[in-house]
Amino acid sequence: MRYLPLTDTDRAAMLEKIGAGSVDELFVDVPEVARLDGPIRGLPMHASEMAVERHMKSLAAKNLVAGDVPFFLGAGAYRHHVPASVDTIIQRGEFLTAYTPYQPEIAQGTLQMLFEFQTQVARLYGCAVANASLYDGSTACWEAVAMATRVTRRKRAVLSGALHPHYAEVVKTMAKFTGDTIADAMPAITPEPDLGGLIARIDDDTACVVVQYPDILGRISDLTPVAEAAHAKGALLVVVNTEPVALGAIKSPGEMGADIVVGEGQSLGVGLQFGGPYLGLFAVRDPKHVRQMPGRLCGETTDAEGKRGFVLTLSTREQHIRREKATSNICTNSGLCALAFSVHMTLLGERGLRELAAENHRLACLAAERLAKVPGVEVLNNAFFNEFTLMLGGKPARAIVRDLADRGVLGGVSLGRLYPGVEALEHALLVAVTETTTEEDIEVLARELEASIKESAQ
Amino acid sequence: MRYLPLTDTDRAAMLEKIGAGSVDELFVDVPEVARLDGPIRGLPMHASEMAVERHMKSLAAKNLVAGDVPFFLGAGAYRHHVPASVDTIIQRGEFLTAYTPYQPEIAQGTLQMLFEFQTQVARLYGCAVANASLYDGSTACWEAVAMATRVTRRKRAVLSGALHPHYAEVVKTMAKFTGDTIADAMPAITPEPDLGGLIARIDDDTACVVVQYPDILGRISDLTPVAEAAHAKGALLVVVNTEPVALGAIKSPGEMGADIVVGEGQSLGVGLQFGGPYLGLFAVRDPKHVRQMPGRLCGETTDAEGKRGFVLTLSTREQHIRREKATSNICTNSGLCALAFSVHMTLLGERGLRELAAENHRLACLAAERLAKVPGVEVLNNAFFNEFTLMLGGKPARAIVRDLADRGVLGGVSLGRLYPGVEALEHALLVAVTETTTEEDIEVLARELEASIKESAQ
Amino acid sequence: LEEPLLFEIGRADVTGVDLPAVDANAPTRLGGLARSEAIGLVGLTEPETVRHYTRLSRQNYGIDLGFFPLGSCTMKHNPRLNEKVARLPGFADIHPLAPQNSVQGALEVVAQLGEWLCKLTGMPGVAMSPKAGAHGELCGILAIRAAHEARGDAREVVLVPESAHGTNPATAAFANYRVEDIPATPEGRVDVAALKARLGPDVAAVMITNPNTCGLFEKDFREIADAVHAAGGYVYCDGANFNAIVGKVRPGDLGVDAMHINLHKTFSTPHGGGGPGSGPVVFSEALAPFAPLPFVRQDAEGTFYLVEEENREERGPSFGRMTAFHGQMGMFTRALTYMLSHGADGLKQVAEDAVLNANYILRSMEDILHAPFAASGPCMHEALFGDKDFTGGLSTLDVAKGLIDEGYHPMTVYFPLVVHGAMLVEPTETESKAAIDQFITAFRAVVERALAGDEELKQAPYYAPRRRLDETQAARKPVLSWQKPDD
Amino acid sequence: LEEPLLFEIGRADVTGVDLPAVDANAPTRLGGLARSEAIGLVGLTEPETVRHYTRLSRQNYGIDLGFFPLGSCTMKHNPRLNEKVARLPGFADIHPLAPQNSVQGALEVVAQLGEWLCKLTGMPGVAMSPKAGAHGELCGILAIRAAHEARGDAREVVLVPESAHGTNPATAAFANYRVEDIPATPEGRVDVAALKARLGPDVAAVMITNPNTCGLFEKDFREIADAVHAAGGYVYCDGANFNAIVGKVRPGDLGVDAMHINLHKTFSTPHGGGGPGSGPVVFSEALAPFAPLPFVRQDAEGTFYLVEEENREERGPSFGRMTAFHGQMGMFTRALTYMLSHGADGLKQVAEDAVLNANYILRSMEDILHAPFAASGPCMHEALFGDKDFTGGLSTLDVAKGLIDEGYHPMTVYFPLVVHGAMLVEPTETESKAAIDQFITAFRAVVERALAGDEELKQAPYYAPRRRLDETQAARKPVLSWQKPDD
Repeated sequence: MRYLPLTDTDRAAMLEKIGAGSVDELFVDVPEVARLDGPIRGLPMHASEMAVERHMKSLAAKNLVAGDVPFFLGAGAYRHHVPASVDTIIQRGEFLTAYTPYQPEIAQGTLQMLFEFQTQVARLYGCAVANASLYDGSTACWEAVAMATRVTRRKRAVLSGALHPHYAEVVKTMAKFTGDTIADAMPAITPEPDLGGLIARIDDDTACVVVQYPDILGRISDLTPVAEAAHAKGALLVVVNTEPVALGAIKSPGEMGADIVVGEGQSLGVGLQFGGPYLGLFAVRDPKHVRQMPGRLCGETTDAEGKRGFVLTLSTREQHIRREKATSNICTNSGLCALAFSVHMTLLGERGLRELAAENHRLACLAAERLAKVPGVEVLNNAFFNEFTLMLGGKPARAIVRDLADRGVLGGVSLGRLYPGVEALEHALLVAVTETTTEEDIEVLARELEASIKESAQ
Repeated sequence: MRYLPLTDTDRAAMLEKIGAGSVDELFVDVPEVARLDGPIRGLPMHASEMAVERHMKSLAAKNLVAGDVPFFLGAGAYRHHVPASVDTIIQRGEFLTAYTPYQPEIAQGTLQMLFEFQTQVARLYGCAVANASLYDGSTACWEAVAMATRVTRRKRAVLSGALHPHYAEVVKTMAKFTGDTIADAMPAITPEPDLGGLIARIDDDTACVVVQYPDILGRISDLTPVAEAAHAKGALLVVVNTEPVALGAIKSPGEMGADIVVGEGQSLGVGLQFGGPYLGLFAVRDPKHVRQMPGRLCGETTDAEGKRGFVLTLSTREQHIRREKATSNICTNSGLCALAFSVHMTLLGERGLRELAAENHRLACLAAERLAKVPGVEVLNNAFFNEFTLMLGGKPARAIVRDLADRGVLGGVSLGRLYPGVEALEHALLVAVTETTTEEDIEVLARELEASIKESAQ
Repeated sequence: LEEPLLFEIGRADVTGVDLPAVDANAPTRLGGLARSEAIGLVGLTEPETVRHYTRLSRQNYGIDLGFFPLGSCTMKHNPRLNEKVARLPGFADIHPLAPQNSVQGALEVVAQLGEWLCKLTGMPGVAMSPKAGAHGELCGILAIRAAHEARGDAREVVLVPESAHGTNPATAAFANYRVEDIPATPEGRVDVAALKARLGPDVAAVMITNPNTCGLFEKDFREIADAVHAAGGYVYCDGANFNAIVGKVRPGDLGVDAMHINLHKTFSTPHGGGGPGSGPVVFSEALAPFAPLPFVRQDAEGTFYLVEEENREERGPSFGRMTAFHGQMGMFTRALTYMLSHGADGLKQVAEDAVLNANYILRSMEDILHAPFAASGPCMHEALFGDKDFTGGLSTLDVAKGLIDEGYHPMTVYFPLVVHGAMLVEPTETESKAAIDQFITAFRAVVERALAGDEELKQAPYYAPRRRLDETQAARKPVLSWQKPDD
Repeated sequence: LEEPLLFEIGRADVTGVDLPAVDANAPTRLGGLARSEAIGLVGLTEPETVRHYTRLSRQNYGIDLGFFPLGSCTMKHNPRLNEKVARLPGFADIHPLAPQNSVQGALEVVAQLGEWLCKLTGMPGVAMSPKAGAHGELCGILAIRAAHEARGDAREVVLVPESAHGTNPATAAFANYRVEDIPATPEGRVDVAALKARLGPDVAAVMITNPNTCGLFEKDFREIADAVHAAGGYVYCDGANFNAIVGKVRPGDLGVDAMHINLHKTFSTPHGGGGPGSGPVVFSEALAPFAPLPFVRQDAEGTFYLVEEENREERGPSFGRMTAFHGQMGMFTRALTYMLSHGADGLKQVAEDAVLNANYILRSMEDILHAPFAASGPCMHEALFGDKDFTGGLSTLDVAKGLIDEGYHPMTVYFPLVVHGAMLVEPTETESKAAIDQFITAFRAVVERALAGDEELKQAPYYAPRRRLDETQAARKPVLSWQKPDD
């Protein structure tokens, strides 16, 4: 067995040292009723690398690879080009096979990287401090709500209707157990988000308002009025971003007054991966909130010789010290994904991120223009970054998406899939465009969408 | 430009330090007639990683990948399963981006690896000393002939007819310029190699006899009589091996009296790669011949504190010291391929190599048995390791191979391709089988071969 | 050479990607929100980037470099085939919301892995979406609360042993349970009598780690489970140490109702400097219906489909959604690859070798190092020691730092809390006898120094990239992001 | 921790692959040649293998770790896209003798790369199969001999400058030419008058490196070429330094007849600790017909095909085959990827930045370090220094080893031979100004010590994995493979 270095000779010598007659004697504490008499039945025996690779390749071959077809899916997970050097770096054994940096003297690589990552995220979000990452955007969103309840000592969160439905669902699931109150809503299919309606829902018991930017329909609008309204009521503004590339083109949430900014970092460095592992980003605008933050924080300090170094810090917030009084039960971040994000962000830099954002937006504008010409199709959004909503003139988007897949086009995410059973939303299609989209891809989508709509009419 | 760190500000500052007004002033020594007025015409401008990757992928997609179809090609390049960890290791920047270890204090990684590699190759070949690799098997074969002429001070080499025709061609090309005499021959299509005929060609002027083992038709036979005959005439026996895996199952050339053993190491760790880079292996049985060896040698020594260390040694044989008196003009080995070979060999070990060889042979026997049942097809060989010759009953093998490719089977190498225009050889097909061949692959080949032969008759 | 911070070497106008320059006059549809301020990021070209991170990496220690006996964290070898498989475009480049007919292979991976987990644990249900071990714990506890509430039996208390991971009480508290400690016996196991005495109609669940964090198998687990069930409670098993018994013992046979499985510990997905993890949860019949959305099912024709309909009434008693999308696919492919590589026989060998190695270390050290539970019999996959015989004011921390100078990553220290100056050593099954012997020699040398009160040990490490770091300073005035010196 | 040798930790019965055990009774067709003796190999499991080589790697220095100013060797950044592309199954997993209709993309790569090389050099012909630079030199010289012989004009002499790489005379000698040196001028260039004087009917060719190994452009190259051609000879240009002029100057415009191109130097395929290389050769009209087999052609329908028929009469005047198969495909894909990434504009910038960086170093050092040709004007891509001002018996070697302690790989030393204690510094274009400034600071510090006769420098390096190694001992009693201590 290729991963097990002990030989039978070794085992015999070790058992002798231990004073046991057999390995099974070491399992003497297992109750007899639970002792198995051999390998677990119903599972195959060990297999060669070649055989396993063949099996896994056959499973992989059953999936339609995004890069092999015109591809327009988004809704919280975006396909961007990841430079080859990102993967080279994260495969360095010293990064890949390191543990959480509890021994900082021999973990400065991970720690310095996290410190740089925190700085990158904080700046991207227009915030003072970011943490060392959480699981993903949706759990980060819940952590933001939970933090807001700690900070304000209130128990009610108001969710924008245009928050990603998975995120809203996670918040509602968690709140059910913590006893918090969640005021949510369905998205209104309008060219502009209904911020007035959202503001009207803020009351004196509100811990926070949660707004997505760009929102689930791809719309963007100035959130400053929401921030002001929230602050006026003593509530915090939580802004959720699922597409960090957008912030290379549009104002940061921090600039607009957000108190907590959270998001999904998958767009940079991480890839689609069928939904995970992804990367939860979490930042606060006001440094005074730092001690209420969830997750790991890396801080600067000095060593015994006065050299600069980094450590995990403020761990008195965390479960391994505070146990049931911790700010969250989290003890894993998304370290390797944070590294991938940080390397990609380093390669981009200020200039590259702005250029990347501009290119995404340019192609999205082209796509919106072209798709609006498809008979029966309208673009809902007034403004957008790289994703917008198409109204399909009464056709069910979910069926159209399946039909497009059969035509070899991954055409977008139907709101029907995201909000099953909600009739008002079933004719809308979310279309995301990135720098990986070609003008030819757009043309193919327009053509096939037109054909699909026509045929579905028959 | 993503690989060029200088900014225009940097460039201006540096020009100022240099005292030049422009970069073009630094090219003042270029004659005016040769100065270009801009980028070279007819070539594209720089492109993004994404665009370049797309272009190269589109080229790659035009090739039929060996792993995607039943595959039976050999003739000097074999498809084996390479463990994933091999590639991980050779991609370590410290190995990948290191130079030839001229500064041994900071190159012990490469040097120790080469010392281990030399030991592995020497043992595999049954020899005393191996070098740190050459370009590939064919050039190693020539270097062996050249070394034999240096050792014996004779100028005639006798090549077995069953030596890989590319290897024979390389030797003849080189000899044309050095003034050596090469006695070559065509392979005789017989179940056993004609060693008697070969022995008869050895005379008192012969520097060496060159025999391939297993030979180009996949045949194996005891070379001891050839060694004895050569030694009796004062000549050296050079044995060429193009499939190192074979030596896990059959006697080593050193055991049979070979003086110089050379070969292609591609089978282990390196992969097919359309023919290169590959890995030339070179070893001598008698340590007294070491100073006549070509290429790099890594040797053990100690450092100023008495610690064991390794250095390139005996470099007085080499071109950078000896210039026109060097044993060869080589100054590059195939270092990274040697690393891949050595890692793969380390993963195999004695036990794994023997098991791998046994599995290759088992499947090859199965294939020979099955293919012999195809009407009109005969297996030529009495003995073989993992490659054998099929006689196609008068059908042209080259056309059959092309036809099989159209049927989605890469069915073997035709002798017609290797010996174009030689009618006596055009009906023979070389079939190689490795551990990557499945029984189903064999069945598909048998079926399609039968169909192809039938149709070619019509 | 010290490696500067990215922000000290990067420049705002430098980039390591080639993209078209921004056309300031291009039409936009940004609704007046175009960014005007600088973001404050800096870039490096590719050569600088590769070098920056390569140099940083060399200040890290990883399993690839040497023995990493971090107890309870299970630092075992990460097979490279797993990395290769996870990167196949058919797994890495597919969207979580792609039409299900286009991702049948991905759904099959989720289903196959779930089936392996169920068979290995002898449990009928599984939830695949939890993002990490602690997230899995939460999943288990939420299912327990949902099950109680479904039968109108809200309970208030969760019992947790003193030796538990901090995540256990944190998780129970999150789900609005009051946490009560269960004491340990002097042998390092749960005090069964005390636990039984505490059971009653207010106890929703007990959370027990088995093998426990003292490295011992809870031999009375079945008895405890029966008592809990009799009292109407559920048994949560922390599966952090499942690697010690995988293939040897099925938790389902011990009466477990829910258990999370850290794929990175038992099935060797890489730790990556702290994550990502993945924490699927297996459930008993009683809890399986409450598993979170989404989950994969197979229809009569063999087509896989996702049940993910959060907004429908027919979703059943599922307690809801814990995360966007379906879980840690990239970890699933690695874990399944690992399982297929080992097979049922190999996984059994994994547990046996892990336990053998730990006992070997225990018996090779107990003559000089306090081993509080050595007399309790064999340990499981980790050996626990304490610092009570050290002199000269030396402590466990000094031994840990001393091991760094010997070229090793230290063991887990000061956990579990039930042993003074705990040192928890977990060798895992992927170390050779030679590597373990070498470690024992070094460990003994450092322990001898601690027993002798060697003052120099207080300043260790001497030969690491950094000497001891001032954690108090870091926490007192936190510096959590880079600022220009003159900012 | 010191890393033991593989043979000290491996075991004959341990393997890191899983294969069926050998069935001693299985039928074989080995003709009685089954191996009976042990081979003498040892194996490691995968965890041990990864660790062994990871640890070994950390005793190496590479460009990824830092500045690597090895003159003439051109250690520039290796883009990772190139590595990724070379591993695409469509390139990595195809057989060299696969039917040509199944490998059209591979043949197109060879053709496209050849076209780039021809356009960049302004030469009409190209041979793609040479395996490395020296192999390319051989290819060029063999074509020259073949061309002379084809017109019945066997010549005997090849002229080579004193400053040439050792491969030049070795290659010419191999092809049975008598090698004669051409002297250099005090300015570090070929002595044109001496060369012209030596030309005559016995001179087959001159081999000139341009830019030359003193880092200078041979400004009279065109004049030399015309004179050689007038005397019936050919001009071989050693292309080792083509990276200094790529995109700026086309050798074809200077009268070159043959030039090899080290893909690893100019087009950044990785050095890999000494290889593999790749050395395509471009040819003038006069030599192109003699190019070796095989080569790629395209037919009227756009189908690519190989001319590889060694055994046919119609192969034309080709001098024959230099290697099995078609050359270094794995390097071709990397080099073509590099070229497409840079484009014509980027390659020009490559040359400009490489030359700018070298001149910056020259002018930053010449005040304290002897720079023999600094007065000759600008250097090209490398700056050459000599040791004549060092005191206390210190030499170039000591400076080199001193730089190791500063964290750098040393420059090339004692080459070219025309300068005493030569130090040849080549920064390449992939270093930032900050990296170069940092190097200059360190270099100046070490040089100051050498000028001051600092005795301690004689023992450097102090901080490397090894102190100075005894090369004499290694050569006197060579130990070239591991033997059991008691063997």
